[in-house]
Amino acid sequence: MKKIINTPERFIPEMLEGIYAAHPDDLMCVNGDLHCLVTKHKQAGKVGIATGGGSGHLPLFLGYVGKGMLDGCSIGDVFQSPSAEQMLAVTKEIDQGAGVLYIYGNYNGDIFNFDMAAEMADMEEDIRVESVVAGEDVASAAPSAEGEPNKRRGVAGIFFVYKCAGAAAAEGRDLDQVKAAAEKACANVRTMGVALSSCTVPRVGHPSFEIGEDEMEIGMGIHGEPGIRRGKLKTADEMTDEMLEPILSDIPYKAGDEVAVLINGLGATPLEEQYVMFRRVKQILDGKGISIWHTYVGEFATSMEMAGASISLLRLDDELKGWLAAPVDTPFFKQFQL
Amino acid sequence: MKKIINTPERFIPEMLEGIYAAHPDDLMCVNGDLHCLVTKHKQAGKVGIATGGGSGHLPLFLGYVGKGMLDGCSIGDVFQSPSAEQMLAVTKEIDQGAGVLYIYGNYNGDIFNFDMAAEMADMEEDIRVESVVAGEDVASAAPSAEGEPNKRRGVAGIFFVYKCAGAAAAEGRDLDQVKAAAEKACANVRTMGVALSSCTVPRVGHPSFEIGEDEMEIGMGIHGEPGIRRGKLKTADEMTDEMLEPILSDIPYKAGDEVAVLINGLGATPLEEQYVMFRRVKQILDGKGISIWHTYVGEFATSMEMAGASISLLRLDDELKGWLAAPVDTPFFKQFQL
Amino acid sequence: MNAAELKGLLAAWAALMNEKKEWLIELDSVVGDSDLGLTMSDGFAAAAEAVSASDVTDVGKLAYQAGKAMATAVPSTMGTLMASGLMNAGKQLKGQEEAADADFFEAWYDGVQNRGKAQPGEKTFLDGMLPAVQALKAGKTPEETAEIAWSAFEGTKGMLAKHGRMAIRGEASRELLDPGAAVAALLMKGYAEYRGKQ
Amino acid sequence: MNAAELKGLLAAWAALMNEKKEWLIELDSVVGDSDLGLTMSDGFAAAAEAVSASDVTDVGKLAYQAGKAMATAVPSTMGTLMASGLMNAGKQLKGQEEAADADFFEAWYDGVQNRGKAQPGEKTFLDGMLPAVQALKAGKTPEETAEIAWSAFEGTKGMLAKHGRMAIRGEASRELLDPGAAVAALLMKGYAEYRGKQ
Ligand SMILES: Nc1ncnc2c1ncn2[C@@H]1O[C@H](COP(=O)(O)OP(=O)(O)O)[C@@H](O)[C@H]1O
Ligand SMILES: Nc1ncnc2c1ncn2[C@@H]1O[C@H](COP(=O)(O)OP(=O)(O)O)[C@@H](O)[C@H]1O
Ligand SMILES: [Mg+2]
Ligand SMILES: [Mg+2]
Ligand SMILES: [Mg+2]
Ligand SMILES: [Mg+2]
Repeated sequence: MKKIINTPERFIPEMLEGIYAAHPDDLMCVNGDLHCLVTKHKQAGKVGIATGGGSGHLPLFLGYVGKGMLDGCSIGDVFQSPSAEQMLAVTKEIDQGAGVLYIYGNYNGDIFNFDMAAEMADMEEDIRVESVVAGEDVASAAPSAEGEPNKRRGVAGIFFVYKCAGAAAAEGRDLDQVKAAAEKACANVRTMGVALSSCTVPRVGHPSFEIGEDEMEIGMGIHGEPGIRRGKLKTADEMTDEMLEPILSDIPYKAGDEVAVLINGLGATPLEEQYVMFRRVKQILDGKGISIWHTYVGEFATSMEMAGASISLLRLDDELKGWLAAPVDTPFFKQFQL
Repeated sequence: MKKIINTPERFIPEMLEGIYAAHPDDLMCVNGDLHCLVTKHKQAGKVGIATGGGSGHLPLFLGYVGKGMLDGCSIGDVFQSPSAEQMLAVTKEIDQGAGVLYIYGNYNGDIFNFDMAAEMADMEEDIRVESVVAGEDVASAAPSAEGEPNKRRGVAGIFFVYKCAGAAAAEGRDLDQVKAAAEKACANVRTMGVALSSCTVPRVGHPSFEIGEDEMEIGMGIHGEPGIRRGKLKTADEMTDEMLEPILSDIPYKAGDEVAVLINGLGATPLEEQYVMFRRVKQILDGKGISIWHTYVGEFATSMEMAGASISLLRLDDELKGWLAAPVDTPFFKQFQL
Repeated sequence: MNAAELKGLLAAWAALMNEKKEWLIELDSVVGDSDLGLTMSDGFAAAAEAVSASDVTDVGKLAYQAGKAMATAVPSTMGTLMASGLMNAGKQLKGQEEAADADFFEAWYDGVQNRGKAQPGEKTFLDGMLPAVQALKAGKTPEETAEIAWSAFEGTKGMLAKHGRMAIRGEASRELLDPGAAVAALLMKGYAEYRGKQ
Repeated sequence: MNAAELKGLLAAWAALMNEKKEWLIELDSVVGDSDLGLTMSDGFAAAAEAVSASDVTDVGKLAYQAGKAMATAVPSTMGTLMASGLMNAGKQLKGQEEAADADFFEAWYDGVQNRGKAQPGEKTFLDGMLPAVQALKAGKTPEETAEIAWSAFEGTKGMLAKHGRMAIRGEASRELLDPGAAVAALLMKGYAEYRGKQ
């Protein structure tokens, strides 16, 4: 295990110390607990937005806390949920009287803890909390039937959910409207990934899974959850074709539609390769008459040092475009008004 | 070799196609040559700033072309200089009558080609060109004696040189002043890196160097140039101590000095680990009474999928702070006014 | 069950989870992330510790405190579910100084079911716990109940997993034992041993 | 040397560099990036090709054109240096239809020296080229000059590298032959063979 760490046990606390030390004007922790991170830029009367989840995915989750996006984040150990109490501490700190929206990924541990935190916020603190659970990895399950719970994992596409809800909240919308913005983004985003190598959880000390020198796994999750197909490493174009097809067939697309594209590096895959992949995405979308309104390329949701990438598409309308266009300023992600 | 590419030969052209397709409002190429990249946001009368160098270091070099930083970049094959003719094409395109400053790293091939391009610009196009060569890797050579050429490699610290010169040019300063800004940044920046794994040049197909599963190399360059010491992998704190010491002893520092810190990931090293490293930098600087005015953490100059990181320190005064604080908006790097 | 007995029980569970740590790790490692042994021994230790010095006599309040301590200590799937069970028992029994064992475990079950939204037969903790709760309700002894829970745990082999990491395996999950149901079996084993020693 | 001869020479060099490609790669691979065989064969091919159909009779103009083509084709260290040599020869000989061979190579040398700012003795191309230029100036035959250049190339073993990738090796560079000086030796070999065949 080749990592720049001191000990596996100190990895996350020391990372967090580094983050607070690097961004003292923007971030602070709650009650001295490094795992409860909030923005220093409060906006009076605004709906608070909190997220949370395991570590090992930077800039996800805490990286989106800042102006125009989220207000707070609770932080677990590597790939482990933070506790409900930590979520509650963040909730109390960011509530401005307008209620708090939780946005997080569709994982058992996170759901149970956020639900418990929401109950505590309601019962113990009289803070109204609503929740939106992002799950857009088309490789992880079939689309859920009407009324059935969504079984899909949340991966990089949650960035779009944060972005839209964050913009709606910054505009001064109320909790129901901000929740609706997040749900609208969820309804229109789909993701698929490919992994070329494993990551290693520091406390475990060996790779999370084995994968051959000439293999790739299409559809793998960001903790190494099995995907759709393991096979020989293909060309960038073939991989991209295989990833984009299920995304495009999961919600109805027609010529003339507009999308935002997010190419996300999982950790060890260089930006150069991500742009090679985007080139193919553009070719395919051009061929279908789908136009790209904005493109994001880079690391948005990683798996530490895993090699691989994911593609997310957000189908747009004018309202979503307006939210995407709004400026953001966090220590990890910045965007000027588009 | 596990890469998301089609063929090694098409790697750079396809990457460039992807980049132009992803950022059509910001970037364009000159005369149909993808290797000659310029900003679409011209500022009349401004001194033009051009850079260039081999590919494989994204966001270096082309990623800093945009508002508040550079105007153009010529792009070579992986780790190879672009040609003087390509540099000249960029120079002609970005010149606004106020002359052009070249800023690039201290490598043989780049120097010879930029010098040739500068001669051509002068002789053939009557464009005044000045050059600043960044070389701040303290591991690569001893400091040069008065009047002797600088033998040090240019690595991630060139980011600060671009930033300061870019801000000075955006303020409307003339060519001599912009050059002076770049030189001032060069005089005050120092870098040291550590490599944990090699990268693979696609056309070569095997790792550029061998390094044991439990080894690291302190001081290694961004093309795998040998460093100061190869040894057993140490803890993050020990590594950081070993990297920061030569940086701090290379130019005089005293208590009360202010610096900007840049922690740069070489490609495969997660942000989490970079923050663990920053934590130690902060401890050491605190101990010496040196205060950190601003911190950058992330990938600024990579070696494709190399694992490792570098630390750069820029010693500040009010003028440098003013330039650092200015806003930047490029497709790869954004900063609001600090 | 009074407050003193609940404290004793929690201490007994903490000891048992610690003793069975490696076995739970082993069970969880087949499909999970191998943390169950650690989370259960840490979680019950935290719960027992949190109330050990308490002089609260309200069984409900005590159960709630223990549950909250567990939630804070081990926010994993099973950690949060067990905490939810304890906290719900707390809510249901609040105001009582003496509660029926069957009511306590039923409230625990409900708390887990409510938090996790799983149904019996979906290869979870619930499948080890439900037959035990039903046995207690029907007047079976702690000893008999523990045996029923253990058989129920063994009966998870054959079921199709619908929740958590094991669900990713699909049909292949049938041949595996469910680690969460093993925790239910241990809970009942600890309970029977504690009552037996009294 | 007239324009036709320069074209012939460039074609001869292109053929020779292509023939010695693997040898140059091998030499460069010891410390460098193994590209020298490719850049020299591609570079001289581009230079020869660029002027092959030209009807310019000005030797200077022709050399300059050839140099520019090489610079565009192979912007590596040696590619740019060889291009600089040809372009400087072009500048110095401009206006002449017939130039002395010694002047041509001296201007080449100066162009490289001016671009690379190295000094003789620093284990570069210059160390293979300088003795050859001096030999021609002193009236030696092409044949003799080629032998002198070859010995000079072999003499780079023992020198301490101060430029390029090899310099990183420090003292360890002494035991190696300089690949750039090998190109100088090949230039003179190709020149002697060309003159010999005339
Ligand atoms: N929705 C649910 N309801 C009840 N039990 C569940 C549910 N989901 C998972 N479990 C139980 O949790 C166990 C795994 O717990 P744990 O190891 O803590 O999970 P993880 O490490 O994945 O967070 C499973 O064996 C199963 O019995
Ligand atoms: N400043 C210089 N002047 C003359 N020749 C040089 C200089 N620097 C390097 N060289 C020559 O260049 C050769 C290496 O060329 P090349 O393989 O093209 O370098 P790279 O691949 O590193 O760009 C060296 O063997 C040396 O002879
Ligand atoms: Mg587990
Ligand atoms: Mg777990
Ligand atoms: Mg070479
Ligand atoms: Mg080279």
